Amino acid sequence: MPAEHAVDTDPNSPASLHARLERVWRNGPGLWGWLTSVNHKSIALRSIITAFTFFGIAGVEAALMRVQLARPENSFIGPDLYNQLFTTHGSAMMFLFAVPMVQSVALYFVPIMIGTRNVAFPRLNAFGYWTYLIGGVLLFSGLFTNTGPDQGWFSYVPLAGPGFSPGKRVDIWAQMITFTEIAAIVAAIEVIVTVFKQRAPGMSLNRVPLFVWAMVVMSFMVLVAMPYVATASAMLAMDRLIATQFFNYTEGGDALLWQHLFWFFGHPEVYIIFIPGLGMVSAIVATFSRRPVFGYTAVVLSLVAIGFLSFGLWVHHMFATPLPQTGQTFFTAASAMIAIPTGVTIFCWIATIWSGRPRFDTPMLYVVGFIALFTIGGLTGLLLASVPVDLQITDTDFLPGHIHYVLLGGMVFPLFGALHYWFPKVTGRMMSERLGKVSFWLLFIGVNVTFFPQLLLGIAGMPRRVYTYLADTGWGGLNLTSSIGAGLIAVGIVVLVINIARSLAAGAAAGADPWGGETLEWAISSPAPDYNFAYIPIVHGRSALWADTGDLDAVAGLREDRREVLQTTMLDAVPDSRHEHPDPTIVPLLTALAVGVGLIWGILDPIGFDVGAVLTFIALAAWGWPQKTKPNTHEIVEVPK
Amino acid sequence: MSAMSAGRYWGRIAAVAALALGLACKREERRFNATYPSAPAYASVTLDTLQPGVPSPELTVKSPAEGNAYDIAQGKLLFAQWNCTGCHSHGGGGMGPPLMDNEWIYGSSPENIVATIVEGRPNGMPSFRNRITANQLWQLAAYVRSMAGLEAKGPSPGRNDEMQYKVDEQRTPFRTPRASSSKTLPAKSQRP
Amino acid sequence: MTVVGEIPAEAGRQAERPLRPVVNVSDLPNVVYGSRVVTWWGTIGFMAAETATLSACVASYYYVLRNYESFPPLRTPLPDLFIPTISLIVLVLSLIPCYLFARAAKRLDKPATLRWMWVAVVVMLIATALRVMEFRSLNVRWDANAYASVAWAVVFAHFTLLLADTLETLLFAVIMQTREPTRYYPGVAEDTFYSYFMVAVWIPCYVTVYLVPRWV
Amino acid sequence: MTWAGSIFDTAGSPAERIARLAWFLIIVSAVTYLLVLAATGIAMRRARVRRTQGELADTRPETGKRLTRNVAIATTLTTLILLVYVSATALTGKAIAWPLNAQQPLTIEVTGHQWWWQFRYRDSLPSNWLTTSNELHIPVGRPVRVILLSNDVIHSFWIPELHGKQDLIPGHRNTMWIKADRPGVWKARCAEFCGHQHAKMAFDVVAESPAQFAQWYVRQLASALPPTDSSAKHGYDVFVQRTCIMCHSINGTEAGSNVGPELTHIASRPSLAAGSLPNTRVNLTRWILNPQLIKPGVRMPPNALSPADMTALLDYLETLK
Repeated sequence: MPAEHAVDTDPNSPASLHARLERVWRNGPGLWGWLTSVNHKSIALRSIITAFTFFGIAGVEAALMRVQLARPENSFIGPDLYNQLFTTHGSAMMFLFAVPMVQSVALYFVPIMIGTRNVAFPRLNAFGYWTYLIGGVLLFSGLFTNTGPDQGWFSYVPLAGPGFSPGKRVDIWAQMITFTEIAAIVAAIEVIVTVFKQRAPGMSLNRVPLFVWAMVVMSFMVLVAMPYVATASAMLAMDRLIATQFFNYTEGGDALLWQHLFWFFGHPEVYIIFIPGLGMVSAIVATFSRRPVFGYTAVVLSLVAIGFLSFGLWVHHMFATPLPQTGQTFFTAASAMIAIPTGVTIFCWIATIWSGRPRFDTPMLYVVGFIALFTIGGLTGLLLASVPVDLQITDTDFLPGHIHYVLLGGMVFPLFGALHYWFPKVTGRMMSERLGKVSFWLLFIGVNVTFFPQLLLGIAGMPRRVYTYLADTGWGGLNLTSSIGAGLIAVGIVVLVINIARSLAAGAAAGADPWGGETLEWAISSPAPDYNFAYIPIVHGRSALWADTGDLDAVAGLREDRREVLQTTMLDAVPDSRHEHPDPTIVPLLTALAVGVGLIWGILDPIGFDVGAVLTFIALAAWGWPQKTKPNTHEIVEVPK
Repeated sequence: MSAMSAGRYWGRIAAVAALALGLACKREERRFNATYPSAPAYASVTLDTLQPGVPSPELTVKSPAEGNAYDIAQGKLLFAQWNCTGCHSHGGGGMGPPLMDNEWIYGSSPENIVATIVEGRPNGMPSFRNRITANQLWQLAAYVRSMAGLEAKGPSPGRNDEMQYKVDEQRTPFRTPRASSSKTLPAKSQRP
Repeated sequence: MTVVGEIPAEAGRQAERPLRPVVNVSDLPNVVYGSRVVTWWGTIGFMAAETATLSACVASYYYVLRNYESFPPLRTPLPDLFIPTISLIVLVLSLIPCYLFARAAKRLDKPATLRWMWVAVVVMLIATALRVMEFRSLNVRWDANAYASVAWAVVFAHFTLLLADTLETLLFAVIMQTREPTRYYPGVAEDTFYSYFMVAVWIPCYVTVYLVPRWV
Repeated sequence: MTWAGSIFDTAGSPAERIARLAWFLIIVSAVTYLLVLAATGIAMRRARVRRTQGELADTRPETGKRLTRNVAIATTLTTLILLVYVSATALTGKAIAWPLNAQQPLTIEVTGHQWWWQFRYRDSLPSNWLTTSNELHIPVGRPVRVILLSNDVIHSFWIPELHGKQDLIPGHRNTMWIKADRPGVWKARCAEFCGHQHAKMAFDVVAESPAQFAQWYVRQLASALPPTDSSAKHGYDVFVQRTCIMCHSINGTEAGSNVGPELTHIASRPSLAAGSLPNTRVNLTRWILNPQLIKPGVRMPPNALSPADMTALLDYLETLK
């Protein structure tokens, strides 16, 4: 934080302007300030730390499972705890780490990349984080009190239904889904509306950075896909608690109804996790190749194409069910088609590197790691999409191999690259290159040593989700290799955490723009002040900071005694109106707690759901109630013609 | 920056939540290899509070299946698979007496129900001595009590995947057995 | 093509880029209507999410319909038509006061806006009460069979939308009554925009739950 | 490359066609992967030259045109590969479909229970229907139509050597077909997570010549012979008077409950406990005394039997050839 200068007299000197804006935009002091914060960077950073914590816990679960599978007939963990571990590992990684993490990175960087001071709905952003936090704490409280879900992260129905899952384990899973879906939909609306209405003047749609495009496409997919799983998990919870008959085949329901509803969300979900990875790679490749990404329009159209196509291929998760054969071949073709736009994006990045001047620091290493790992994931995906081959290798260990190649390669590697790339902007300190390269190679080798044997195990016929296997099956050797690989990954993560801790304490000062990036976030100091931009910049080209190296044109006139944000038209970002943002308030936390009471008490007794609903409506009334009117507010009204 | 202090507050919230849910441990435990108490000897289980002179001491056996969701669900499965529904028809009664009501001819506490299953009763209840292992007996007794609403609602099972015949145990209204119809001494029978 | 000047070969500059204000926007309006205001876009977002939720319920309804030979299943009576139709009519009628107070809001005419808002609140409360009675006219408990469950799911899903819209209109009415309303006129106009959506999306649900069992 | 037990160690025509398609797709994928890696490698090495000579990024329009051409070629190549891939899939899909001209196929009805398998051989003559559990015999060379039902949760019937897997979904009647082209004994397994003991829910598949199959079938149809020597008689009494009768059935005796697997010819089966224990006397003792030690969570309870009763019961069970 730039030191507080003595208040100098000159009103429009940068230091006094900074002091005035800081007084208006900063969070309140102490715990109350922390609970009532509506600043997008505080909430996003908090959400990133929470998501990394859940990533760590789920990672420990994965390590425990690998130890249990290292030897045949191992008695390290019994079947009941093992089922809880693999279910919470899958659910936590998908719902509590992947989606919230990419959305938090979006909520941190999209506003400063498009040149605005805060997200469109600050209080809604805070509410989203608190709901996500309650959902995560609920799932892991369940696990630590032996009430963790044990039916698999996609919880197929008769097993997850009231008949075959006694107790409250699956209910905790279903309510966790409802919490995380609310948080995801809220964050998606935030990103879409912020990008549509609050871009810097001059940043028309064809000058929006590729990272922001990826986040907008992902948000639209979230808006359409997440309600399906929220409805499906609500139906499952109602089946278990108030005996509705959605999935009871003797009363007209159908087990396949759950599979359709879940996988209609399930497949877009993995693309929701993977498309932000493409966005992060685009940002890193451009900066480290010292040129804008080749084929901007091609990449944007590919992102949109992936977004649409991902909704048309969910049945490839259900090839082994009694669905008609011709329908299944249609989904093979759809699954193959989605490889074309993905291919286009990868070819464009290779072309960028080809004609650029690449410097292979750690972020760029993670991009190359992404290309290497994700392509294996994509191609094994093609194997799974072909119906006959899928009948042999689905539900075997081949599938965890494919999932981890795609998700670790497609999302976690770009995320770690983005961590090294944007860490200076968040904390003002550089991460060490040496430790970065060590952790990269540990992770890269670890991922291959862990998950390639799982692909081979799948072909060898080992089913997935087995807590042990017989000695005479011959799978012991490959499983041991995989467990050793898991150890390597763990060491890699530890080195990464050491790198983060060391850089926080004693990293080299980063300054505003350590990498010479092209987007607006490198124009402001790091860590960025609470108000982001003293004056909203004007953008003249697609590479905002590479257009010229002199001073940036900017827009003055926003009030300095109020939290005011400039809104621009959607297509060409022409300044259109000013909008005052709410002050820090506790109401989002209270609303999240009301929703929490409703959903958690609803598990124990259905009356709890009604009480929660009433509390939530009361909290929403308090949310809508106008804050106290400040002195000398003068409104300029423009009535539609 | 407040991120580190935030971590501490957030950690405290997680700790409180974990403690609050600690009590769910017992209810959700899957005891696969536990040794359940064997069925009480015939003479030791008193069937009614009405006794001449000084009432003999009360035998209380703590049934491990009480309030355990897994055991009650296993009891429900066995109740259907061993054709108890043939006479008791899911608790509504038929040839055998109804089990959902509050009439307990031979007592409603777990050891009484286990004694009824092991000894058999006149008018048709067969004796299952040596036929059913100890833990299955206590699981069956726990399920029979949940049908009558004597078990806590949390661990009681929901509906099952069959044609619907009655309100599932989880939503059966909670009640305590009527003192007159069974030997339940007020002290013991109050606790669910 | 993008104008890419001489890209600095080496990375790194410590100081932040100075910002030179060249345009002044202090005269821009801060109370604007329709798609120029941010909350309008937020409502569109929630409409998309709610449409997806309702489409999931309606899709499940037709999926379950396919499982039965005779629909509605044997011994399950058809839902009544009387109360649901009245509820639908009242719901559509509630759009009239909504339209009127939106027009008044656009003209910054406080008394007219307030008058029509309270009329809209009353009509919507009647519509909510009728909807609660509508659950009984489904003639089947939610846990009877899969048909009953999905019928209840569709009606309940839309009921949450109706309740949310009613309470929002009530809240705006109270705010307009007690506060200096200039900055809330756009919000009031946009509330009507949400009411149009809420009523429009009920029509297919009404057809699905009450008319489809008669036609199939 | 017949890697024992893998999907490439095929013994039936469907599995063989799938293995061939799998090999074809793996090779195509490997080639594509190497091309992509090569392109990345070349891009990295060539571009590094610019750094050493201090040049700047090359954003000249003619480079842009050349790169657009390269990306277009790569995308077309990808589309072509995918076309080849989808057509190969469709062809194989047609090849492994149900052979319409199959002459009087053997029909077997498979019912999945929580953690064991029940097979019902539906002979043309209903009186010859045979119900066994955890062991599947099929005649070599004759197509077998498999009807898949489930009694509780979703399981998945999968014999890697013969065909892909199909799910057993309660409320659905799924069908598939298998055909063994050579005799062999394989271990098949459940492939859809179905609860605590999904890991040890396997069954043995024995493909034998039609003559041997007919012999086996007749032997299995015969009900159990009453025990002759005294120890087996005492074993029979233990079976009928203790906890076994509540769940297991033996044709030809009073034991008729279908809760658990049927044990009429238990001694003739290669393995116990749904394919997870070799069928030896020691394993049978360990299994009966406390199954929870071997398969924790399984529905069979621990049975407290005195050593005398135990040996008698074992003698009796070994007479059930």
